[in-house]
Amino acid sequence: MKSVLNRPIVIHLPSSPSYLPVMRATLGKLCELVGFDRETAGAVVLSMDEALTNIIKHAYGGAEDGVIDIELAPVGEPEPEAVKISLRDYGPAVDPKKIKSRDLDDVRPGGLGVHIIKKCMDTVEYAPADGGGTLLTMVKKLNSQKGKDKV
Amino acid sequence: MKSVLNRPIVIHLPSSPSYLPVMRATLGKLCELVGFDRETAGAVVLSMDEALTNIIKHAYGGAEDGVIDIELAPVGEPEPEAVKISLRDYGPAVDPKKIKSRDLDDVRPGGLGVHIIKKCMDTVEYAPADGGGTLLTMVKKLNSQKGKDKV
Amino acid sequence: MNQDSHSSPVQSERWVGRATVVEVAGDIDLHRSSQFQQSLLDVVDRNPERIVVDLGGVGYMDSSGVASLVKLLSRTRKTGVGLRLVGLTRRVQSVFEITRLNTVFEICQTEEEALA
Amino acid sequence: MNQDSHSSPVQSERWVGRATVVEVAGDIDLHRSSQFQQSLLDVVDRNPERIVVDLGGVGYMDSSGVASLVKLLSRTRKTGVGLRLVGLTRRVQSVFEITRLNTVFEICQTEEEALA
Ligand SMILES: Nc1ncnc2c1ncn2[C@@H]1O[C@H](COP(=O)(O)OP(=O)(O)O)[C@@H](O)[C@H]1O
Ligand SMILES: Nc1ncnc2c1ncn2[C@@H]1O[C@H](COP(=O)(O)OP(=O)(O)O)[C@@H](O)[C@H]1O
Repeated sequence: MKSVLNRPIVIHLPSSPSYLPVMRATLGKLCELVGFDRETAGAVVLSMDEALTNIIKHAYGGAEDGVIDIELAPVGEPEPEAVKISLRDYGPAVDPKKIKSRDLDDVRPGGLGVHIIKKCMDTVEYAPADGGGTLLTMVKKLNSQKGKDKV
Repeated sequence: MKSVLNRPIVIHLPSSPSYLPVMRATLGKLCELVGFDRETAGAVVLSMDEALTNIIKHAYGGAEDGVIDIELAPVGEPEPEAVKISLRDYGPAVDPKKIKSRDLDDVRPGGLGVHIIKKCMDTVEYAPADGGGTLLTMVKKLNSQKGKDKV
Repeated sequence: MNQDSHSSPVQSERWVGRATVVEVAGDIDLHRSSQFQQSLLDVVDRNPERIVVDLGGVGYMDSSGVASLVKLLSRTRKTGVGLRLVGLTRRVQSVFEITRLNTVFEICQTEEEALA
Repeated sequence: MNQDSHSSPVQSERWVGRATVVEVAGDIDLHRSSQFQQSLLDVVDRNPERIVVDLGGVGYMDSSGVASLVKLLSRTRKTGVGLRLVGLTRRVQSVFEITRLNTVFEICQTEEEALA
């Protein structure tokens, strides 16, 4: 059956750290199908993991009974050229400007997640979500893989 | 962070064969976390794959623009004792009695999916879904793994 | 691009005398089974005396992959060609057991045995 | 039950003279990092001269796992204990590179080198 990878998978995930390995497996396989090499797929998976971790810690304060809405979307026609990851929480509104990475030279535990996300993904955008909470949208393009020219 | 695996993951999946490897990866990892051994996890993953294949072929007639609602639920407190998989399609209503496996002795291509599902899972139930389509619910218990006593 | 999803399930075909060894790789599911079946039937058209399907590279196969092999089996029976399967991974072996097709196909442990 | 999710990230601890080699296994993420950190700090309490953390069994680590190691680093600096990391898989190595902590930690290629 000839079929294409051009529609999003939508997931409602419990805000519990227990489910992180499951989401990593899901996105890792999708990245493989989209055509990312192992290393880039790993960086995309790490970025989603960091973003989910931040939602669990900061948006839900560790409460495990929240829900995270996830959209994993291969983007491009007829063949996918990128993957777009959207994460939406229902936590207290937060000023997107407050979500930023710290100075890396100050070696201390924590404060690395946002840095990792911005370093690994091509575009990263935090915005207040309709009806409360925060919507994070991040995109990784196939042609931004190492060893290929940046567009 | 101490956390438990006792809430469902809800997924809306495009009815396209392209996404089958992604769902296998998702459920495979969840089964591992729930505590299934490799062989049993493989049988549970195969069952979901067969059921999704049937939905794509029979409920949607190969159309890839349908949606399959999937719920993957670890079941049991405080530790999961089973995994429950619910698959809901929006295809034409079908009489659950018509969904059955054929005689295996008649060797011909096809007609093996329902047999595999019933053989691998502990309970399998097809029912008309509220608002149209079919709801398939299947459960696999940890203690029905080979090498452990049946309850 | 990775072999599981994009390339043909049949990776190579190698003649050993009048037998041909067909090497299959990647997951075989609904997404790839029709291409799998077509490649297998193409092999029959090349008139080998025997076909050895090496499934060593197949980590996952569902009933649509099995159906392609059953289709090949009935074609080979019709045309008098021998058919043997070899290199079944544990997961693939178990699909054959669940569907009781392990008694219908000639399944060998090694290529030598399959070619003997 | 599998090691990735249920058992302690620290699999074993082995003394080599006055140094101790700590073997870590499984994915280290938010689910397991606090247990990971606690186990690491417990090692410091046993007063080794040097701690060698063998990450060979860690296929995946995110910033919460890295944070546990940074916490260990500041504790060992305070108490004058040596700390070396060894056996970093490619994925773990790349997390250290992205966070530039590869220049902060002493990362060795082999256990011999880490114990030298
Ligand atoms: N989803 C979120 N909701 C609210 N605040 C967030 C979110 N993600 C990140 N932040 C803020 O951005 C800061 C930096 O995040 P990060 O770099 O991951 O470090 P850490 O989580 O270790 O503090 C956090 O301390 C937090 O204040
Ligand atoms: N989701 C479904 N919706 C409608 N009919 C179905 C569904 N799943 C299975 N069936 C029916 O049950 C029959 C047996 O399915 P199966 O054993 O998987 O064999 P196959 O799909 O190869 O025919 C199918 O031929 C079909 O008529």
